[in-house]
Order: sequence, then C-alpha cells, then structure tokens
Amino acid sequence: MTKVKILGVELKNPVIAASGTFGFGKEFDEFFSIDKLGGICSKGLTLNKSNGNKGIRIYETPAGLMNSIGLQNPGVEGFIRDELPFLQGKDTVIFANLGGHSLDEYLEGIELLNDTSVDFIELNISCPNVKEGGMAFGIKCNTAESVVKEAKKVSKKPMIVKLSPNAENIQEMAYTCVESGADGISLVNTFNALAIDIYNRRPVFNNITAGLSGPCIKPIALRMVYEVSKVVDVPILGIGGITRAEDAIEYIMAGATAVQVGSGNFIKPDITLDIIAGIEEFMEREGIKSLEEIRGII
Amino acid sequence: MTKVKILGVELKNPVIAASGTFGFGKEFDEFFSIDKLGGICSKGLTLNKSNGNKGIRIYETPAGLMNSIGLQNPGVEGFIRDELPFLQGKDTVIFANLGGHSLDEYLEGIELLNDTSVDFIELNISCPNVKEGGMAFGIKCNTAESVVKEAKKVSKKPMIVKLSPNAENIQEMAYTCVESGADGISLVNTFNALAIDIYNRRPVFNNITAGLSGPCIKPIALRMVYEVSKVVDVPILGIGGITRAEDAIEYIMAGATAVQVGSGNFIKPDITLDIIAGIEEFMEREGIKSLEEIRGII
Amino acid sequence: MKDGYKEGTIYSNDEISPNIFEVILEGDFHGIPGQFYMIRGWEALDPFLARPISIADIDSGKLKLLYELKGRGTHIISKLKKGDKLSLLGPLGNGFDLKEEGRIAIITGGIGIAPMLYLAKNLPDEVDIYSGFRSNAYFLDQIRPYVKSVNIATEDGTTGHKGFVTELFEPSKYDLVYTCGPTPMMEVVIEMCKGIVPVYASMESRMACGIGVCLGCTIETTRGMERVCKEGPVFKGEEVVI
Amino acid sequence: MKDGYKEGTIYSNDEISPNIFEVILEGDFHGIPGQFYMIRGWEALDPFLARPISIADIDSGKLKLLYELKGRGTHIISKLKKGDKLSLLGPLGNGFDLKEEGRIAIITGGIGIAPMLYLAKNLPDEVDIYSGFRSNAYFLDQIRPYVKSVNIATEDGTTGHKGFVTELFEPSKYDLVYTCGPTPMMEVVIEMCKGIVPVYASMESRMACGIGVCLGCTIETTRGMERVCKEGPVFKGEEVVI
Ligand SMILES: Cc1cc2nc3c(=O)[nH]c(=O)nc-3n(C[C@H](O)[C@H](O)[C@H](O)COP(=O)(O)OP(=O)(O)OC[C@H]3O[C@@H](n4cnc5c(N)ncnc54)[C@H](O)[C@@H]3O)c2cc1C
Ligand SMILES: Cc1cc2nc3c(=O)[nH]c(=O)nc-3n(C[C@H](O)[C@H](O)[C@H](O)COP(=O)(O)OP(=O)(O)OC[C@H]3O[C@@H](n4cnc5c(N)ncnc54)[C@H](O)[C@@H]3O)c2cc1C
Ligand SMILES: Cc1cc2nc3c(=O)[nH]c(=O)nc-3n(C[C@H](O)[C@H](O)[C@H](O)COP(=O)(O)O)c2cc1C
Ligand SMILES: Cc1cc2nc3c(=O)[nH]c(=O)nc-3n(C[C@H](O)[C@H](O)[C@H](O)COP(=O)(O)O)c2cc1C
Ligand code: FES
Ligand code: FES
Repeated sequence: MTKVKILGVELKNPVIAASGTFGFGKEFDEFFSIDKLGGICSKGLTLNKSNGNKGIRIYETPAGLMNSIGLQNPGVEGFIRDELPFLQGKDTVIFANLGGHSLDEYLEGIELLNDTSVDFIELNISCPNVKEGGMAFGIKCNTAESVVKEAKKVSKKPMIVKLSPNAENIQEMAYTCVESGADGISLVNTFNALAIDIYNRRPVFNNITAGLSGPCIKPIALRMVYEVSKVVDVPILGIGGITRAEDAIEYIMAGATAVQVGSGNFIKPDITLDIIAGIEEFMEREGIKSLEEIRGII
Repeated sequence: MTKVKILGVELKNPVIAASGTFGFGKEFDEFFSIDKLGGICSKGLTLNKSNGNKGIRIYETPAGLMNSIGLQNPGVEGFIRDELPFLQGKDTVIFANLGGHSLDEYLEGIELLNDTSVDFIELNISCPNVKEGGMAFGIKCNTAESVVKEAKKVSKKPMIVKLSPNAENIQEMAYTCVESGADGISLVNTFNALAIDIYNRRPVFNNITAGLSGPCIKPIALRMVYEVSKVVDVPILGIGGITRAEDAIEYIMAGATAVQVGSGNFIKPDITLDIIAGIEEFMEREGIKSLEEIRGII
Repeated sequence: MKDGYKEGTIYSNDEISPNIFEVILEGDFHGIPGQFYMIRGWEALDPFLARPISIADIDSGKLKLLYELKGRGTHIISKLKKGDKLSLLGPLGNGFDLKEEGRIAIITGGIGIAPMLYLAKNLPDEVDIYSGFRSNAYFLDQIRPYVKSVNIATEDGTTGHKGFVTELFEPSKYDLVYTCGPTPMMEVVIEMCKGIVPVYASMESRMACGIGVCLGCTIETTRGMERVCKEGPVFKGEEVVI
Repeated sequence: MKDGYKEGTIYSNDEISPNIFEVILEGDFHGIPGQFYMIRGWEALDPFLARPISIADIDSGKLKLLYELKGRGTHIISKLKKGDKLSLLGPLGNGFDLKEEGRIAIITGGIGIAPMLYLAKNLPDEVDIYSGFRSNAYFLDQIRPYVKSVNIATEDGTTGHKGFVTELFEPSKYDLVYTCGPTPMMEVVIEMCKGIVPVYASMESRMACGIGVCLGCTIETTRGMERVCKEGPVFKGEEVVI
C-alpha cells in the first residue's frame, strides 16, 4: 500500500533515511531491521577518506540542531569495500550520497560508484560544512549546471541531485538541475546558520557557520518542496524536520514522491518505523489506496 | 550602560519591539511601562486601511509560528490620527513600519509620515503576506533598488530598510539597499513557509504560504545579520527568534546595533524587560561598559 | 498595571470524561464569566504558544478549567499532577454581559460548556441549558444546581436527544441566549435567534498573544475586523458576520 | 536487538548538593561501569536532543544517575518528581575495562565522579579515589565503602586540599588509573601518567545521537577519529590525541 516508485525502482514505503544521520545502516540494524525502510542514503562520501571538521560539531537549537561534521567519511573506495557489502545484504534501496570539493572529485567518485550495486547516486551539491566545493555548487544556478551536466555524462546510475535551501532561487535551481540531467531532486540539505558562544565571544563552530536541521526548518523546507514540484517533473524527495507521519504526509501532499528522515533519527532510533506505521494508519483511516492519490494534492 | 545610538538617535537600550507583534504599544502599556523599551516599531502600515487576510492567520510550528495577518492596519492616516498621539506621549523611540503594494503607495505613505514625530521610517519591503508588492520588492536586488532610491528621495526621516530572509542573496540585497540610500538595515522579516492541513488536503493558509518567525529561525537569521554586517556600514537591527538576553547579545556580537523582539512578545508580554535586564546583567558580569565593546566582536 | 504570566499550583487535574479534563489551580484568581486565561504548561519553546482556556469557575480564588484533549498543548497539561505548576495570563477578553432577569437559554456544543458553570452561577435561576455532545455528556452535574433545566443532545444518542442540540431549543421561549461551541453550531444558533431573541456568542479563534497585539484571532463583525481576545470572545449574534 | 528508548519511572530525584541531583529510576536497567544512557525528560521537540548521562549505579535493576544542573535539559529533569517518567536509551558506549588486581587510582573532576560509584563497586578494594571539586564535595559518602582511601581537593578549599586534585596524586604509586572529569583535567592526568601507569579516561563530547551515527562526538585518537559514544566514552590515555 505504501509502495512508491522512483525512476523505476520500487521502494516498500516512502521513508528513506537521510544522509549523514544514519551512518551506513549498521548501528540502526542493531535496533530494528533496516529492511523495513524504503531506502537508505549513505553518509556523504568524498573521493578520499576525510576526518571531517575540528572543534564542536553539534549544537542544539530550538527544535533543531546545527552540525558541522564536515563530511567525515571513509572515502568512496572505503565505502565500497567496508560498508556497501553490509548494505547490499539488506532488502532496501541504497542511495550513495556523493559530495566533492571539485568537479573532478565528483566525477571520479561517480565512476567508482557506477560499478557497484547502489541504486541511486544522490549528488550532494549542498553541504555547507566543507571549505571548498560542497554547497558552493548549490547556490548559483550556473555553477550547479556545469557540475550536474558533467556528472550526468559520467553516471550510469539514476542521479538525484540534492539541493541546498541556501540556493538563491530554489525553483530556478531545481529547474536548472533537471535541465542539466538530474533524474530526481532531493531537498533540503541544511540551512546555513550561526551560533555564538557569547561568553567566549566567538562563533560556536570553527567554520563560523554550520548547517541547521530538524523540525525548526520544516515549514520552510516544505514550502521549497512545494515550489520545486511546480517547476520540475522528476521525482522529488522531500527532506527537512520530519519526525512524525503527519510531516511526511505533508511533504507528499506538497508534491514529494518520497521523504527522507534526518535529525529525527537522533531523537529516536526507530523513528522511521513510527513514521511508516503512521503513514499506513493514515492511509487506512482516509481510505487511500496508493500515495499517488494524494501526491501534490494541495 | 545599555544605551545605543542609531543614526544620531539615542535609545535607552538596544531592545525594540518588532513590527506586528506589539500593536501600537497600548496593550503592552497595560502590563508595563513601555517607556522602558529602547524603541517600538508600529504594526506594518499601508497607505490605506486594510482588513488583512481571511482564513486562519496563526499556526504554531516547532519553536515558532506562522502568520498570515496580511497587514491589517488602520492606514497611515489612521495611525497618525489614532495611534501616534499615544506613542508620542511615551519616552521611547518610534519606528513607523511602512509597507506598500506599489511604489506610489510607499511614497505617499512616507510623505504623510514626514510631517509627524516618528523617529524612523522602517521601510518594509519584506512582508510575505500581501498579494501584491510587499515581499516581492525584497527578493531581487533590482526591484529593491528602485523602491529604496525613490523612497529615500522623498523621506525626511532616517530610513531603515527591513529585509526579507527570502532575498536571493542577503548580502547583495543589503548592499544594494544601502547604496540606494538606506540609512540602516533591519533583518529579518519572516521566512516564507508552508503548512498543510492533511485531513482536509489543503494548505492551512488561504494564501498557501505564510511567514515563519520565532526561535526556530534564529540560527539562520543570526547568520544573515552577521553576513550583512560584513558588507554594509550602516546600523543594523537584528531580528529573529529573540526570547532571551543571550539571543540579543548574539545578534550584537554578530554586528547588530540593536535588536527587535517579535514573536517573543506573544509568549510573555514583558519578555522585552527580561531581555533588557539580562543584557544589563551580562554587561555587569563581563565588565562591559558599552555595547560598542562587543558589537561585531566575533 | 495588569499582571503578566503568573504561576498557579495544580490542586487537582482529573479526567472527568473521556478526553475531558478538569484542573483546579490554587491561587488568587479573578475574572468574570466568559473571560479566559492563556495557559502554558511547559517552559521550553516547543510548544511555542500558550493556549486559551475559559474560566470554568472561580471559587475563593481557586480557578477551575475544563479542557478537551486536542493536541500537544492539552496533552502536556493533562500529564501534570498535584503540586505541578502552570503559567497563566489573565483574565483576558470581555466576558459575558450578565443579565439579571428574563428567561435565559444557554446553548453549548462540546467543550463549549466550559464557561457555563461560572456563567450560570452568576445568573438568576431562570436558566435552561441545552448542551450537545458527540457522545458522553459531561460537566452538567456541576451546572445543574444553578439552572432550571438541563437538556442534553448527543450525536450518537448515548444520552438525551439523539441529534443536534439546536433541535431541542426554541428561541421564542427566551429573552436572552448565551452560546459557546464550534463555530458552525453557533452560526446555526445565531441564525435561529435572528430577530427573535438576542444572543451572546463566545467565538472561537486561534490565538497567538491573547492580548490583542498579533491580530491573529480577528473575526469579521459588522464593526469591521475585531479581535476575539480583546473585543471578544463574546460578541452579540447580530454583530458576527457569518 | 537492542532496546530503543524506554520509559523509566522516577523513584526519587533529590538535590544532594547545590546544583547536583541524584535521580533513581525504577525498572530493569543494565549496563557496566562507564556506560551511559541518553535521557529525555520531555516529549516536545524543544529541547531537541537527549542528554548523555553516565550510569552512577545499578542496584537490583534500579538505575541511579548523578547530574549537574547545566542548561535547559538538566533543568527540566531536575523538576521531575516521584512517579514522573524519563525516556532512556542505553546502555551505550564501551564502559571501563575492569581490572581485578593491582593498585588502582580513580581521579575525578566535578561531576566526573558520576560513574565512579558503580566502577568502585566493581573493582577490588585496593582503590584510592582522588576527587576534585570547585567548592563542595559530593557523592563520596556513597563511594567510601568501596574504596581504600578518599582524597578531596576543592578549588576554594571548602573541603580537603585547596587546589587541584592532580596535585594530590602520584602516578608511580599505581598500576592503573581511571579518570573522568573536564577535558583539561583529564589531559593533565594523562600527561602525568604517560610512561608510568596506564590510564582509562572517560571522555567528554557533545552528542546528538549517542549511537554512533551522527559523528558529532568524535575525538582524535591515535587510530583516527573515533566516536565517544561508540568506541568510547572510555579511551586509553595513550590513544587520546591531546
Ligand atoms: C477564548 C477561547 C477559550 C477557549 N476555552 C477553552 C476551554 O475552556 N476548554 C477547552 O478545552 N478549549 C478551549 N478553547 C480551545 C483551546 O484553546 C484549544 O483546544 C487548544 O488551544 C488546543 O491546544 P492543543 O495544544 O491541545 O492543540 P493543538 O495541537 O494546538 O491543535 C489541535 C487542534 O486544535 C485546534 N486549535 C488549536 N488552537 C486553537 C484555538 N486557539 N482555538 C480553537 N481551536 C484551536 C486546531 O484546529 C488543531 O487542529 C478555547 C479557545 C478560545 C479561543
Ligand atoms: C558520555 C557522557 C556521560 C556524561 N555523564 C554525565 C553525568 O553522569 N552527569 C552529568 O551531570 N553530566 C554528564 N555528562 C554531561 C552532560 O551530558 C551535559 O552536562 C548535559 O548534556 C547538559 O545538558 P543541559 O541541557 O543541562 O545543558 P545545555 O543547555 O545543553 O548546555 C549547557 C552547557 O553544557 C555543555 N554541554 C552540553 N552538552 C554537553 C555534552 N554532551 N557533554 C558535555 N557538555 C555538554 C555545554 O557546554 C553548555 O554550555 C556526560 C556527557 C557525556 C558525553
Ligand atoms: C549530523 C548531520 C550530518 C549530515 N550529513 C550529511 C551528509 O553527509 N550529506 C548530505 O547530503 N546531507 C547531510 N546532512 C543533511 C541531512 O541529510 C538532511 O538533508 C538535513 O539534515 C535536513 O533533514 P532533517 O531536518 O530531517 O535533519 C546531515 C545532517 C546532519 C544533522
Ligand atoms: C503576527 C506577526 C505579524 C507581523 N507583522 C509585521 C508587519 O506588519 N511588518 C513587518 O515588517 N514585520 C511584521 N512581522 C515580522 C516581525 O516584525 C519580525 O520581523 C519577525 O517576526 C521575526 O522576528 P521574531 O522571530 O522575533 O518574531 C510580523 C510577525 C508576526 C509574528
Ligand atoms: S490572539 Fe493576538 S490579537 Fe488576539
Ligand atoms: S553522538 Fe552521534 S556519533 Fe556519537
């Protein structure tokens, strides 16, 4: 009943674990069978292994949190070697979230992923926490355009482009990415944000700004998903502040094909299961046979 | 000790009541003497009286709220006739927040305000809740430029331009406004946001989107104030999610000369007094003689 | 000067009917029938806003509130126990105009019964109350001593008349009507009474501030947009633009 | 499968020293010394994250936690009373490696004393504890029965040695050291012990998830970046990159 199809790939349900909030699935599989999820996005990968950022990495805000992890990850090869085998053994759809500091890094990363069993590449042009590249690609349409175009040429996998809410114009950005070859769009990544340690008179984070996520951003992210759904015809994965089934349903009614749950995973390891169950309940109560009936209904 | 100066006008303290959250001061004056505030912004005025929007106007979100009041107000003349006399009798600084649906409306409004005792005009090019004009002026630099330039020509009052966080590029927007004649910048107004009533399968608000405010937006708004402070040299009024003295101090450390408290007024009528007291305490404890010492210190 | 938020200590907080709670707060509360308080049962910023709840009764300074479990706010409040604190701002709003004589009807729907105990106590005894509920009736036991007759309608027929409360009530029998309940019900009452008998209706609205500054709670009246929290919550039927 | 968040019912929650609270939870808790639980004392979304708190003791399934009033989270928890509920996820982290013999020192700073009762109970008696506090000492009465000596330092001289706890302790007298406290203190301890005696340090970090997925809590170790919540919180002194 809750099945959805993204670019020909069937997901059991529209609930995907968002990148950077689910590791590579192992830790969660100790709490519940991650087979139950529609899909899983890997932690953001970069071509080479990275230690991520120094200093404070997590800071709580009202109904949300800021993070400056900085793409700590084992590198694409490390992922393929050490993490993917476990994920392959699971009955869920795999999204490899790929970041990069330069166009070449993205392209090399894609080439490595081409020959694996991942179902999708989620091209992350929206990470605010790396010094070069990352979100810089996701602010102005013309920079995004060139990355997406080149990436698409190389990619043998269906390619979802993950947008930054910091983009100057989210509709134009989504439109540009799709015109440039994006097979799907996911949004939003974190909002660029600031926190100050007033006692030490300096920013909390070494990089000054960091990425805001969680329920606090949901109303804005939902608006962006809605706006994007008006200008592109590809599947949209809605992300931002989802902690309840109702939130997920809002995204679907705003036009998303599926949703990703990020920070919510931190406050309850099995929150995705609650959300899936809640969606099922809602569908039953409202007599909805397929989520297609309510997609983009508003 | 907490005194600050904005364009030659002295405020007792840096705490100003934000537009639309303080009426015209009368209701609050029943709870505490509003003389204690650094300043007061009027509800957003339009040239003509307006009834505002229909349908639901207020919707709570995690650590925030969405509103779609739609500039219900007595019109500039109504304000001058019925509200200003009361405010004039108070020992605080008055900001007349002026919205408009067209350039002409802004200009006529300014002319009417020119001959009054208001200390500042706060030009609202950022209201997301009116059908025409409003925020539309505050998204792209070139539209803002023409409004601000013309407004400046007409205005005899120091003119603060209130920016929308929905601007495509907040730094360019602030810079453009200052180049076009803004004497000061206030930011942020509310974030364009969406909420969906999933049971009725329609947006909660008649206008579909509405404006998000409150603590949820603070980390983003603070980042914007910081960014703007790097590119303009005029006084900045920091706004967004302030409910505690610490929040206000963060804004000042990010570069704001003063702050405005908006939604916070709804959760505690005398929250501004707590904030003022907290700032004083902080200054004493930290041995700060003047807020100039910490302005933009990060 | 008016008081800002002050703390009330919970004396009792009981579920008197499924999803319906009665909380009694110790303190020195005041207010007239039809006025309300803004209530917070949490210190954090989520939920963000306080909730408007009518005065159900005030007895030697103790405040009684009757509330229905709706969403997160009432859910949190329902978990509080004796000795816990609530933050309250009030009394707010205009309250009912109290009439000293004539035949009076009170018409309520669901939790709209909340302000009626305190109202009935402050009216002469010639009052008939007509209360509609979805299923179980509640709170009427407490009101009964202060009224002449109690008339119940339930949608599922659990108690009293099966159907709507408006089917029980004859406007022409009264000199004055007070009503509180869901807007659609009150609109029917207002229509029924039009030209026959004056109605005071306690209107619903979503509130942010409760003190007249956000303009979030306004409704259209014959005098223009008016604030439920300030000019209201009680409006004359003929003033309400339906 | 590991348990997700589960509820614990508060049996007692007392301020045992200024700003220091001890809460005891009824239930069927388990875990080893040095492990921790993620705690939520609220249902709403603000505060958003749970708080990591060490196991202070487990006794016939009852969990004891010792916590210092820091910010909003601990403030909310401190207001809870007998019968109220907490949500807990755990036990998490690696815990201390328990040694059965030799001379053992425990060095704590401030609230770093929290995991040491349960640790001391699970060590042989040949343990000396050295505890530093800003002003008042606390929790040592409970630990005393399980150790050979208790040595106190307070910054203001209220009790014991006036100064830092590290001034009291001689690494060469021991075969093993356990430490928990503020990072700067633990760094001194690690430096003092370098090449003399092995140290196990329970490291501090801000946590979001507590289960190893957010990478928010990592510290630099000789093996690379490691997660305090997963590979830790206990690290060997020589592994910690200072
Ligand atoms: C003047 C006034 C007096 C009231 N007196 C009482 C009373 O005595 N007892 C009582 O139980 N209720 C009363 N209400 C309604 C009460 O305020 C809402 O039920 C309550 O705010 C819901 O809060 P919540 O957090 O549980 O629900 P939320 O999670 O905020 O919302 C749940 C649902 O309640 C509805 N709702 C939310 N806010 C309001 C609101 N301000 N008014 C109406 N509906 C709302 C929404 O439609 C939503 O679907 C009164 C309302 C007003 C305006
Ligand atoms: C493995 C581990 C075990 C711990 N065990 C205990 C314990 O047994 N008893 C105890 O009192 N405390 C313990 N702490 C510290 C405790 O988690 C923090 O003091 C608590 O989260 C503060 O929450 P708050 O909401 O009161 O403060 P907040 O409002 O969140 O913050 C107040 C201050 O606390 C600091 N802080 C916030 N989060 C953390 C954190 N995760 N670690 C360290 N400092 C933080 C910040 O610097 C901030 O200035 C432990 C921490 C870890 C990592
Ligand atoms: C700790 C943390 C780490 C994240 N790491 C990544 C990442 O590596 N790649 C990525 O595309 N997004 C990353 N994100 C963003 C999330 O995938 C998601 O887009 C964002 O958090 C908004 O969703 P939420 O509000 O549900 O958390 C991260 C978010 C958090 C909180
Ligand atoms: C109910 C409401 C009405 C508002 N009306 C106006 C307005 O008329 N003019 C304006 O410039 N801003 C208006 N604002 C925006 C606030 O002045 C402020 O910029 C915004 O709410 C962010 O601050 P906060 O997070 O402290 O509320 C309004 C905000 C709210 C919540
Ligand atoms: S609730 Fe704000 S004006 Fe009525
Ligand atoms: S707290 Fe998330 S990885 Fe340790």
